Amino acid sequence: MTSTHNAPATTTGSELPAVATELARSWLRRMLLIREFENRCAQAYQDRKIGGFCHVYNGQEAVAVGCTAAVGAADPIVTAYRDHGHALARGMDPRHCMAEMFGRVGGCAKGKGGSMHMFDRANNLFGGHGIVGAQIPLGVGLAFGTKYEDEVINGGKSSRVTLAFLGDGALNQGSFHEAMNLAGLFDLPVIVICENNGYSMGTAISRGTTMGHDISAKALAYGIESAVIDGMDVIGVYGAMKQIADSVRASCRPAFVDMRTYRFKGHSMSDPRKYRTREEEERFEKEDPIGRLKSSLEAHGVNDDDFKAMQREVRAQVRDAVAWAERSPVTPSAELYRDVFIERWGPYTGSSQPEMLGGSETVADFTAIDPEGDLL
Amino acid sequence: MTSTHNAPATTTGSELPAVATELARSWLRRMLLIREFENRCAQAYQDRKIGGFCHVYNGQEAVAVGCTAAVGAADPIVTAYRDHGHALARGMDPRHCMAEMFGRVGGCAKGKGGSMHMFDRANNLFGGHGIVGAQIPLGVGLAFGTKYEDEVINGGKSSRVTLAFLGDGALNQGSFHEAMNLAGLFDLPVIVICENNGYSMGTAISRGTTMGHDISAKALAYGIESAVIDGMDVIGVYGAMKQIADSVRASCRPAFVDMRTYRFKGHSMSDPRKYRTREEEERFEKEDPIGRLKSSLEAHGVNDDDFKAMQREVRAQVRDAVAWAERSPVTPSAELYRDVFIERWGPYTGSSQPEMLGGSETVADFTAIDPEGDLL
Amino acid sequence: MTAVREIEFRDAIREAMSEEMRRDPRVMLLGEEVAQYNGAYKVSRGMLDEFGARRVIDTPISESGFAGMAIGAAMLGLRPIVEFMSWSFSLVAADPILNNAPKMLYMSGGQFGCPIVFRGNDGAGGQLGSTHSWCVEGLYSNVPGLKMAIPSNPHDAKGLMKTAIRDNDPVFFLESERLLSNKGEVPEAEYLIPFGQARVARAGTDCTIVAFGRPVLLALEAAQSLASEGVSCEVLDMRTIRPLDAGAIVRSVRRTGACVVVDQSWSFGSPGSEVASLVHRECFDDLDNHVHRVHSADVPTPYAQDLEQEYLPNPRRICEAVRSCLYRA
Amino acid sequence: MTAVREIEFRDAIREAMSEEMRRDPRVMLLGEEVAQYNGAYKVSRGMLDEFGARRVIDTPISESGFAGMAIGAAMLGLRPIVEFMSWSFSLVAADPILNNAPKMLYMSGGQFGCPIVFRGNDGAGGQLGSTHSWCVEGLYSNVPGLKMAIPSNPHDAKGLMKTAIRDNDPVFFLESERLLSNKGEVPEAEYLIPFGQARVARAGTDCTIVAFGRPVLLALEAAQSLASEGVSCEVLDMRTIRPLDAGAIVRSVRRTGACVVVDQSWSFGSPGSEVASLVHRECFDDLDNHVHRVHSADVPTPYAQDLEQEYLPNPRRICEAVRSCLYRA
Ligand SMILES: Cc1ncc(C[n+]2csc(CCOP(=O)(O)OP(=O)(O)O)c2C)c(N)n1
Ligand SMILES: Cc1ncc(C[n+]2csc(CCOP(=O)(O)OP(=O)(O)O)c2C)c(N)n1
Ligand SMILES: [Mg+2]
Ligand SMILES: [Mg+2]
Repeated sequence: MTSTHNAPATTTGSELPAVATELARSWLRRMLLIREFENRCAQAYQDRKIGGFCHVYNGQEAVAVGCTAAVGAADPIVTAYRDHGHALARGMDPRHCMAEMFGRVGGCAKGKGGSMHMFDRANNLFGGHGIVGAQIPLGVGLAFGTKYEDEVINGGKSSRVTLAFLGDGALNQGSFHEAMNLAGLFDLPVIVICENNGYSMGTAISRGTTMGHDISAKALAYGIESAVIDGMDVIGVYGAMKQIADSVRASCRPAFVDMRTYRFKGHSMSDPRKYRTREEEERFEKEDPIGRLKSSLEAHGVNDDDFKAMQREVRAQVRDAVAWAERSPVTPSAELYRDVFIERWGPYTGSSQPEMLGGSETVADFTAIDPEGDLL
Repeated sequence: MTSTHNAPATTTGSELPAVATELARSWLRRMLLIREFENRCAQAYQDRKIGGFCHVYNGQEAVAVGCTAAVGAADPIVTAYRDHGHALARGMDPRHCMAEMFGRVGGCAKGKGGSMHMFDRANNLFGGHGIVGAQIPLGVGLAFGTKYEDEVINGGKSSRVTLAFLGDGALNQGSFHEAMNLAGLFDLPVIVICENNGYSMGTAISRGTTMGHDISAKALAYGIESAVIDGMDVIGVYGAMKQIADSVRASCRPAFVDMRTYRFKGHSMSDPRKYRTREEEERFEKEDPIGRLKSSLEAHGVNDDDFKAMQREVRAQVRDAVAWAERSPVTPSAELYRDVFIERWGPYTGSSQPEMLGGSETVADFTAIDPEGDLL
Repeated sequence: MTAVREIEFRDAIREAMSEEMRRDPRVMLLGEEVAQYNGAYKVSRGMLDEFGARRVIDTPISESGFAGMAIGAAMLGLRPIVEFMSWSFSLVAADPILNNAPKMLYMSGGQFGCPIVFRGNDGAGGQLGSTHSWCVEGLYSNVPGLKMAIPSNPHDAKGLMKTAIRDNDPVFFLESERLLSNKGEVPEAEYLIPFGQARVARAGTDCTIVAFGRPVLLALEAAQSLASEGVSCEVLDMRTIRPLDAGAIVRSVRRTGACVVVDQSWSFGSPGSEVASLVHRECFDDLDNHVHRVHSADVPTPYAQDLEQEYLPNPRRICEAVRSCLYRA
Repeated sequence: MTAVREIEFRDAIREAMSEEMRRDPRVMLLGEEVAQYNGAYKVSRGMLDEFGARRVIDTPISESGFAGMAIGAAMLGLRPIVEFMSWSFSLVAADPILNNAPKMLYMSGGQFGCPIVFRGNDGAGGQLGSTHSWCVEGLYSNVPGLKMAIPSNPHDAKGLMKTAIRDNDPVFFLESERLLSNKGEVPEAEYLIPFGQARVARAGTDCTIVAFGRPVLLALEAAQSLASEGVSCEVLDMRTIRPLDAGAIVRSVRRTGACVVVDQSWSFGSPGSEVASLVHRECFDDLDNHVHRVHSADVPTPYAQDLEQEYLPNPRRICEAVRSCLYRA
C-alpha cells in the first residue's frame, strides 16, 4: 500500500550561503502564492466556477519555483496538465490564470484552453499539455529551436536551455523514449525534469514503471546524465538546477532529473486517495517545501510576522485574482471561430492575442483566399 | 562511414560438443535453403514476379535458424517485415512463402499479405509486420496470452516462451519502450531479440540510436537482463538462446538479446548501399554464417561433397517452390471481400483458411445480420 | 415475464463485462486504473474483487503498448477488453488499433482474427478542452475491418457490450462520460443486441432524425418540442456506426421524405456526411429537401462552458435543422 | 515570357523546398533518410549538399518523437518541413500531428501558431499491402485546424508546396509515390498556388467529376474515353481538400447537373462523402441524379496485383459511374 518512492529524509531546507536572503524570500512568497492559488482553485471547483479537470500543485511548489529561478526568462519551459504552479512561477499574473479556468476572455488563452492548457508567450511558457507525455517531444523541439536560432540563423553559439517537465507516469509513454533518444542524439540543450511524486493517479510508481526505484536507468539508456534532487527543498532545487542548467548551456548536452516530490492532494478534484495511507501523507506533509524554506529563513531574520504578512499579501492577491476573473466577461461566442487558423478562411475569423499580451488586435487579418468566402 | 557495430571477431563457429552433428546438419541445410530462397526472391523481384517491397535475409540466417531451433513448436514467434527467413526456419513450406509473394491463392495469406506479412498459424508464426516496432507489443501480448492460458484458464504453470524479433532501427520506436516496460512489469515470458545488423536502411546505428554501442542499456532501463550473441554463429546462437529460453521459461521473466549480425544485401531491392564501404561488407562476408557452420562441421565428417549435395537439394526445392507458386492461380477477385470480418456482413463474405492450412472451407459462414444484406 | 430494474449506464456496461467474464475465461479487462482504483469513471467498480488481478489488470500509461499487447493476446485466442480511460487518449495507440486489429485477419489471409473490444469515454461536453474531447467516430469510422458501437442508454449499452465481447472481430465501443450516470430500464434476464440494427427511439411521420450515441437524447428532446409545433419526427438510434443499418434509415426516410442527421463529431468526412450521402443516393426521389446535418462546430473544442455549449449539437440547433428541412423556417 | 521546362513531380517538390529554404533560414527539412540517403524516394536528393546537416536532418525511426520535436520548434517560430517516408507511418505520430499541431493556436488562445508542413507518400498502388497503403485524407481530413494539399501534377506540386511552406498554419501535404516520376511543365519563374482554389483540369458540360490527387489522372482518362461516347465531362482537380473549394464544385455542378466524386480513400466518412453531401445540399434542385462516388473498396488493401487493381478506383469504374449518373448505363 505504500509507495517505494521516498522523499529524502532531511527535514529542514538546504543552507543558504550562496543564495541571497532576498531571493529566498521571493521564492517563499511565490510558493505561498501558488499554495493559496491552488487552494482557491479547489474551492472554486467545488463552487462550479471551474469546470473540466483541475489538477492542483500543492506540495510540489518548490519544483516549479526552484527550477524557473535557476534559468533565465528567455529559456523556454513546457509542462503537463498540472500546470498552474509553473505558470505562476514563470510570472503569469494570477488574474489571467484564474480567468482562464473561469472560462473568461481575460484568461491567458481567452478561456479556450482551461486548467490543463496554460500558455504564456511573454514568459516563454509553451503550455500546459493534457495528453500524458506529449509535451516531452515539444520540449525537445523547443531546445532544437533555440539551438537552431542561435547557431544556424544567428551564427552564434547556442545560449538557451529548455526545461521540459513531466510526471512519473509519463515515463511509460513512448513519447518519453523517442524524445530522450532525439535529445541525446542531436545534443540538445534540454533538461527533462521528472516531477516524481510517486503516483500517476492511483498507481504507485512501482506498479507502473519498471526500475521505479531508480529511474536514472531510463536516462542512461540514452546516454543522458541524470541527477536526483530533493524536490521539497527549494534552495536545493535551485542550487542543483542552476548547476545543471549551466552545464547544459555549456555542453549543449541534455540532462535528466529525478525530482522527488509529493502531491498533497488527490490527482484531480474527485480523487479519494484510497491508494495511499494517511501515514504516508503525513510523513510527506512534514516535508512541506513551504515549511522547510520558512525554517531555513528563520536563521536569516525572516520571522513569523514576516511570514504572516506574506500570507496576507498572497491571500489578497489571489482574492483579487478571483474577483478580477469574475469580472472578466464570458468569452464571446465570436471566439468560437477565431484561432482555428492564423489566416482567415471562410467562417474562420483569423487570430487575436489574449488580453494578457496587450489586447485583442487581430494578429493576421488576411483577406479570405476564397473571395466569396462561401461554404467550407 | 563505417558502423560502430562490429560482429565478434571469431571466424569459425562455436564448438559442437553439446549439439549432435545431425542437428547441426539440419541447420546448415535450413540456412542454405533460406539463402537460396532469398536469392531466387531477388531474381523474381527483378523479373517483376514479386511486387511491392521485398527485404531479403542474406547474412542473418543463423539468427532465425538458431533461435527457432532453441525453442519448441508451441512457442509463438513474431517478427518484422524481413520475415522470409523466420517463416522458413519455422517450417513454412517454401511453396507457400513464394506463392504469397507472387500474389497467388496458394500463398500463406492467399496473396493478401505479401513479402512483409508472412503468417503461419500451424507453425505459430504470428507475422511478419510492416510497421517498424509494431510487432514488439504483439510479441509481449503473445507472451501474456500463453501465460494467461496456461495459468488462468488451465490452472497450470506458464510453459511457453515467445520470441519477438526486431531490427536495430526499431529500438527508436515508442512501441519498443512501452512493450519492454510491460514485459518487465507483468513478468512475461518473452525474449525480445534485436537483430542488430548495424543499419536501419541507410542509417548506421550510431547515427540513429543513442548508446548504439551498447544497447543492453536499453534493457537495463526496464530491469530486463540481456545478452550479446554473435548472430553469425548458429551453434552459438542455438546454445545461448536455449539457455535463455530455459531460464525465461523457468523464471517467467523477460529477456533481451543484442544479436549481432549483418545483412549482406541492401535494405530492400532498390538500395545501392552507398552508406557503407565495400571493405566493411567484405569483413562481414568472411563471417558468413553458412561458411562458419560448414567449417565447424568439417571436423565432424561433413565434407565438401555433402555440402554440394545439400546445395543441390535446396536448389531443387526452391526451384520447385517457384514453379509451384507460378502454377498457383492468381488470387480470385472474390477474395477481395473475404477476411474483412470473420462474420458475414453485407458484401463481406466471411473468412476462409488458406490452402496451407488445409483448404478453403469457410471458417465462419454466419448469415448476414441484416437479412436484406443491403448497402453498407 | 422478465424482471426489469433501473440501473445506471455504467452499471449496465459493468454487468455486461462481468457476465461475459463469468461465462468465458478467455475474456479479461485491462487498462489504466481499471482494477485497484475501480476505474476512472467507476465503470469497473468491484470487478477486481470478483475476478482478481489476473483478469482485471491495471496498466501503466502506455496506450500503444497495452493495446498492442492485447491484440497479440487476441491473435492467440484470448478475448481482451481494453479500456481507454478516454478515447481521446487512443490517438497515441492509433497504429495498433487501426493498422493491426482491423487488418490482421485480412493480411493473414484468414488465419488470425482479432476478437477484441476497445472501449472508453468518447466525446466532448465536460469542459475538458480540445485534447480531451475527441469524438473518435469522426476519425476512426473511415477504417474497414472494425465494428463500432455507440449506445445511447443503459439497455442498449448492456446488450451491445455483450455482443461486442462475443463478436469475433475488433469492436470499438464508444461510451459518453456524459451518459454514465443516466439511469434506464434493464432486464435482469440475459439479452444481446445484434450489431447493425437501429432502434426507432420515437416514431414519427414528417422527418427522420438519424442520431448516434448521446445526440439521440438531444434529438428526442428536439422531437418532443417540435411535436408541440405539430411536427412529427421519427428518431432513429443507430446503435452501431459500423455496420450501419442503412436499411432502417432508408425505410424511414422513404416514409417521411425528410432527413436530419445529428452527429457529435466534426462535420468533414464524418458518419454524418456518410449518412447524408447514403440518403441522397437511396432516397433521391423521396426527398423534398436535402439532408440537413447537425454537428459540432468545425473548430477545436473550446474549454469555456458557453463556448462549448455553442460548439456542441443541441436541441435548439436540431429543431432549426428540422424546420429548415421542412421549409418551415 | 516565362521559361517552362519539363521536370518530374519529385523535382518540383524539391525545387519548392529548396527555393523556400534559400529564402527563409527558418525553414528546414527533417525525416528518415532525407539527408545522406537523399530520401527514400529521392525527393530530397542533393539537398544535404546544398544546405548542410543542420538544415537537412536525418532522424531515427521515431515519427511521434520527431513530429513532436518539429511542432515544438514551430511554436518557437521555426518553419519545419517534416517528411514522413510514407503517410502510412504517421499513425504512430497521430497524437502530435492531430492533437498538437492543428489545435495549438486555439488552445493557446492565439498565442502559439504552428507553421509546419508534414509531407510524404500517400495512397496505395505499389503492392505494399495493407499496413503501407493508407490514404490518410480519409482519416485526417475530419480534423479542424489543419490544411491539406494533394497535388496531381508537378506544376501544382511546386506551387502548392511553396504556399504550404509560407502558410502560417499546419499543412498536411500528400504526395503519391505513383506520381513522383511523372513529368510535367513547370515554369522557371517563381509562382505560388493559393490553397482552396480548384483547377479545371478539363472543361465539359454533361457531368462534373470531382477528384483529388492521383485520381485526377484517372478521371481525365475516363473523361477522354467518355468523350468518344459523346459524353462531355468537366474534371475538377481540387488541389486542396482543406480548405475545400466548395464554390468551384457548386458552380460546375449547377452547370452540368451531374456529379461524380473520385476519391481514393475508403468511402465511409471520407472527403468523397463530404463532397457528395455538399453537392446535394447546394445543388439539390440542379441534380438529375444523386452524386455517384468512386472509392477504393471498403476493405484493407490487398497485396496481390490484380486484387489491388480491383480494389483501387480506375477509369473503367469512373466511366461506369458517369454513365450511371447520366442514366446511360
Ligand atoms: C495518453 C494519456 N493517457 C491517459 C491520460 C489520463 N491521465 C491524466 S493524468 C494521468 C496520470 C499521470 O500521472 P503523472 O504523469 O505521474 O503526473 P501527476 O499527475 O503525478 O502530476 C493519467 C493517467 C492522459 N491524459 N493521457
Ligand atoms: C513506423 C515506420 N517508419 C518507417 C518505416 C520505413 N522503414 C521500413 S524498414 C526501415 C528500417 C528498419 O531498420 P531495422 O529496424 O534496423 O531493420 P532491418 O531492415 O535492418 O532488418 C524503415 C525506416 C516503417 N516501415 N515503419
Ligand atoms: Mg506522478
Ligand atoms: Mg537493422
